[in-house]
Amino acid sequence: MQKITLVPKEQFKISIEAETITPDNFAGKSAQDIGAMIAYEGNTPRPLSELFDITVDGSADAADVKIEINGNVARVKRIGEGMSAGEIVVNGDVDMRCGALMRGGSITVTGYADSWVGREMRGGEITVKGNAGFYVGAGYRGEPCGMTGGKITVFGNARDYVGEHLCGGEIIIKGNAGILPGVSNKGGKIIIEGDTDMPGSEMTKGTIIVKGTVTEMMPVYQNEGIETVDGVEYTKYVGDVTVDGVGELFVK
Amino acid sequence: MLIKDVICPFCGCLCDDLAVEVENNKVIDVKHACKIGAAKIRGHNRIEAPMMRESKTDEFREVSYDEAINEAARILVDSKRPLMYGWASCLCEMMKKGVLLAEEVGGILDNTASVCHGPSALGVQEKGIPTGTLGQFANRADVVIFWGCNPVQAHPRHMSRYSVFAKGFFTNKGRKDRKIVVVDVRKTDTAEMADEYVQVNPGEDYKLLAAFRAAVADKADVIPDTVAGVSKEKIVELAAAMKGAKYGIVYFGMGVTQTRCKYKNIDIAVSLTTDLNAYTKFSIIPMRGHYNVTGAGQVFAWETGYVNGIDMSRGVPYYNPGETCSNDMLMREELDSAFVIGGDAGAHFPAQSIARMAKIPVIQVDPFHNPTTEMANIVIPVKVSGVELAGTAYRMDSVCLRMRKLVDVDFPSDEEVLDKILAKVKEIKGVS
Amino acid sequence: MKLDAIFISGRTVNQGVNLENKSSTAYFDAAGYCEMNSTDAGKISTDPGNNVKVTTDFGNVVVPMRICEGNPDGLIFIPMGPWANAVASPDTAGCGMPGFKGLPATVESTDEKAPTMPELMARLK
Amino acid sequence: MSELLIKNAVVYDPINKVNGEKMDIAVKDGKIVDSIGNGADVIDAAGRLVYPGGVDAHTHIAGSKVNIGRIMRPDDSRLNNKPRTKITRPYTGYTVPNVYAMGYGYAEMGYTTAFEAAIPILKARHTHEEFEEIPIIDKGGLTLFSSNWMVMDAIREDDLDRVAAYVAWGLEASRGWGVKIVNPGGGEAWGFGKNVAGLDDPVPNFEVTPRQIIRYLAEANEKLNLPHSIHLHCNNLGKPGNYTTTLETFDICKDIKPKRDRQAVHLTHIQFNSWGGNHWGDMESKGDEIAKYMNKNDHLTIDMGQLVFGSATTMTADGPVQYANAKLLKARWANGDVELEDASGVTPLSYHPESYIHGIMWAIGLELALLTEDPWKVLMTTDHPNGGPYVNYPDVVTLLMSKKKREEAMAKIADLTFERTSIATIDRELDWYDIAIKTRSAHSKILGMVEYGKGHLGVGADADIAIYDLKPDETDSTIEYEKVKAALRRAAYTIKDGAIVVKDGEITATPMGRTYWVKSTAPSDAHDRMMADLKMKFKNYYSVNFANYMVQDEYVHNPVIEECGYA
Repeated sequence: MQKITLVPKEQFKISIEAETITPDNFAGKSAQDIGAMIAYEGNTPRPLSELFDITVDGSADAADVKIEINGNVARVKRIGEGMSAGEIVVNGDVDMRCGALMRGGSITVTGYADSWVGREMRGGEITVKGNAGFYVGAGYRGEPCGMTGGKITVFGNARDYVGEHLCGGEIIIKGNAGILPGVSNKGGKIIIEGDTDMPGSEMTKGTIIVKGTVTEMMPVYQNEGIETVDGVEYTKYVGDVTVDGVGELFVK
Repeated sequence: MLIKDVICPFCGCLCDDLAVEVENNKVIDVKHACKIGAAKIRGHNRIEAPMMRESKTDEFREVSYDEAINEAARILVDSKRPLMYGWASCLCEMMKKGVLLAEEVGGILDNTASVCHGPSALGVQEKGIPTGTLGQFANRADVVIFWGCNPVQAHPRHMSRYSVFAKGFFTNKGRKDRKIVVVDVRKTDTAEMADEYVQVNPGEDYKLLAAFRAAVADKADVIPDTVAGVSKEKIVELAAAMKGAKYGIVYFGMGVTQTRCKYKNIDIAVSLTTDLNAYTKFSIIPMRGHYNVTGAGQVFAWETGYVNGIDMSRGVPYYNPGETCSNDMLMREELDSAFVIGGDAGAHFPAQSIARMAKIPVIQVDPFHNPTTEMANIVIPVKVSGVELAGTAYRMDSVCLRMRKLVDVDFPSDEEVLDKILAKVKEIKGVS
Repeated sequence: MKLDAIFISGRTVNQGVNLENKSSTAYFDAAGYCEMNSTDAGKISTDPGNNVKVTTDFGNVVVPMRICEGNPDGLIFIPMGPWANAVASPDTAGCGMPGFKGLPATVESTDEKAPTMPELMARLK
Repeated sequence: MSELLIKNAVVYDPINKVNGEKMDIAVKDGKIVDSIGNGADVIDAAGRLVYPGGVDAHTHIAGSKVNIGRIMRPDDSRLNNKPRTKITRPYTGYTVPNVYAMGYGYAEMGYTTAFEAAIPILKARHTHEEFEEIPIIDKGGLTLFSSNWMVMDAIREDDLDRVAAYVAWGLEASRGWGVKIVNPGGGEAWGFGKNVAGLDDPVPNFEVTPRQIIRYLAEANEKLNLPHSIHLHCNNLGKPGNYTTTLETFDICKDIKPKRDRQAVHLTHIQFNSWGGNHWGDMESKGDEIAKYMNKNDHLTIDMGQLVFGSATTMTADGPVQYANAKLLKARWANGDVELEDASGVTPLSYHPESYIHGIMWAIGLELALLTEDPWKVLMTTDHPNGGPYVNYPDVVTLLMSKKKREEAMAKIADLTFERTSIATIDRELDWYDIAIKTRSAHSKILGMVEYGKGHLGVGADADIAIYDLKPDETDSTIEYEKVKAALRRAAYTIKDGAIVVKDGEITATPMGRTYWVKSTAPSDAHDRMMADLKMKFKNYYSVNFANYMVQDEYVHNPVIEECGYA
């Protein structure tokens, strides 16, 4: 087991791009080694030691690394990018692209996760205890697939385009979601426990379950009547018919 | 002296048939232009000399070009997150310089598409864009749809030159050969002259476009009785008219790019257009505003791979609207300086964004006093491109033309100003 | 009496004509007004030329009212420019584009003066 | 003045019949010379492979199609990124690189010249705008005439001289080097969503046939005495069974008498036109049939259009084929109709070895190159970025040089491929001399660039030289293909006009190259007839004025102009 604690030394205003903060990178490294790694404040490279107080306890492989971030990193982007194992716990908010391209391990954010949390996620698990921004588990511009595996749970609300271009994996939004969740879903599962609008546009495959209210439905779904999922009755829709979709949309 | 075949430097139509009478190096008459183009070419009161001030509430003081340029360079070099915005009312030649400067200072390069047709680019990135040149539509289109755009007000000669009244090879009766459909949230002047006006509820274009797709695919049975305020009957009827076109064209504007669903409206409009090509020929094209905002997208794309919202801070370009466009960054108060050129952020960003601009040094390069000037610390006046300077611009359909110079003035060109700032930046950074 | 409305902004010819003439009163005349249909104007008891105050979650602005019968009930239009921006949303909705159209707004008749462009900008400093 | 001596080079210079000779090369003021003084800079090649700078006669490097590819593909632009350095601008993109990566990428592989294969005249200014920003390499472009109303109207009136007059004018208007024909007639038909089905299917509303378009343009090409032949992308590209159209097309130009020492017609990316079968299900290779024809006839040349597995961005003036692709693959689709002139389309796609269709395509390109005996007749291309990006050329070279490499590749490709192609039975392995032909010398010869000093190292040639970190004497290219590929991907030196621009695979200098174009003339009476028609078309049908149409001198940097015309 190796535990690394990062405490920001200042209140960042310009976003810090810190894709270096992953268990894979930190595994087996000393505080000094980690401190020498570079993050970018805008156009200016800065060693992590300038930005964070770093303490390291023990030494281990990535799978047994736990990174705990205490303090405000609402302006630190790309935490956990591409990580394959281990654990990151952020006690507070995080900036965009947290856990992007993640392949394994887990990230827990106790506060708000800004947009693109779990962008193009391949595996592992992300838990956001607060709200999330736009594009939870979505893709990069122009890519046919966003998230392809893993699981994201947001306990609060998420904004628009949850799981855009989802090709696999599972997203659970315990609160409300903005417009167009699961747009262009190609085979993943999204559960929204609160309200949302226009779910499942251009869905070809996959499942979307909305337990709250859908005020605006896309006018391109075939109503297949009532169906029970996990003991709860939903109206089942199949579509999107404009893309010959066989996606299943369950709305309470 | 009458200068013929002048290209109008106002909107994305780039009408190239203007005739401008110039006497003693002054424009005295502008023929064939619309009211807006004529006003632009005739000119307005302009900023006479470079100006600077410490605080934005101070009065400006006149300074030399060297002083303004040196100070601008210093601000850019000292910035960790400089925004370089505008690049639309100017020529491609200077955009190339702008890219170089943004690289050199590690800035964010954004053009006015950010608050105009940036979402159209995102839509294109989802689905592509079946389109063509304006002459193709003039020669062939018999079904013309204006969706969320109002050319009568925004592109006054568009209808006569390209889209409605223009007579073409296969449309030799002009207006009579075409069915004109306008989709908008209000009955605009363009809607007044259409054969069909479809009033869509604000923010519900996306659903209406989806319903059209279903109707075109003969899957109207799933469509509810009304969608977005439009009856199913109307949707089915218009879908049939679209499929029955010999050549259909969709012109769209900020009525779809700025409304709810934003780029997804373009995404689905492109899909509808693509679907229609299974039955006939259909194209779609954005109605671009600034005369060379299309050029900004073209130049940025070939230089960097991306159209706008390009973050150069890491030495390789990174693009992600929502993260890297002007208002994304202003909203987060992330920027530490702004360089505004060939666009007026002050007049076209939400007040809350501009309030954030008030807190950082702002450098403006522009011929005219405008709301950005009110927020600026350094103001550097330049030539009016396309009137006082020749160079390249791209029409809304990406046809590239060479703008003419009509009169000579003593102001430097924006390219010269950029060159000098670049040289000074390199000097301060100690690079050759 | 307040009117609940949807606010949009957009281009006009005169706003275009004065695009490089923004310190002028002509620009104020071209871009500093709010259009609604006469039914809506009646609801807040205002006449063309009188000032109205438009308020959204993002700010407020006072401009003269004009009638445009092409607007459906509950739709108000302010030409793109600083007056429209005063009530526009800076939220870029994840794609870079702020909110210039489709914002819920309230409109009320007012005796307050409409700000000039420099006055509007001065509010932001 | 600059002088450079490359010592101990193992030189392959097929135009001068130099085949692996160990020799020195002297360079003075950017040209190859007989000998130079003692003060010259010296590069000791130490027995390493030395080629003339690479020449690419068919690639898509600049212009509206390429740029819409960039605009619609941020997913591609984020690949192959390299930050700026003191010398280089940032690199972005794999299939649609930015202008800088485009030039650097070619130079890194020892290429010094590339020709853009499709310029619509109306959009030519854009192409030159990009040319101006592509560093290092020399450029030229081929101008589209295949669905042009001016051409078709003159053909319908059987006015060959008027066709020629328009070609001459169009080449000048676009600052182009040669005549490009893409799916003749199909672009116009596509104006209303249709296509032409074959060589004798009349173009709607114009009543001329693809066969006539090819024939008249080929004759006009020779009347004008152009350096390059017509450059033809056949009808029915990308359709199973299209090889019959291709063979028929070959015959059209059989009796055309070239005015210069070159082919009568160059048929491009023939892989995409060598398909048998009736539909996707029974698609098979007819690469062998095409090669058989090539072996019997001398009036034509082709290029491979080799497929490379992985990501590609297809882009062509063949509008209908792109729509078909996009529909089939449910992929993004950009179409670009050009008024009165042509069409175009761009669709990103991916080639997968598990797909037998892609497997067959992969095999056909290789069959064409390996079954055609004369190496001068078949150029190595990938029709960048249609078959795959040009940065994969070294990989394609190793496939041509090594059966073992092919077998390694075949192991990953769908089995059905080998029932439908002959690739598994081909033993031929090309040598360094063949590869020099296929990657530079034949390109130059086919383009008509030999007299401009391209594709060879004879005295007077441009000192465009590639030195690769590979000793031909000590390298078995049939086995050591990884080594070959690595060496070709990053030249030890690329020398452009006598200056070192690449050292150890890294860019060291970024001079701007030249742009080659042809100024040709037709008889004045034909020119007058043509101009009357042209002015009428501008007045009535073009959306730009005549005066604003032609590419101005400001857009052509370091121009080299070939002047030619009716004899």
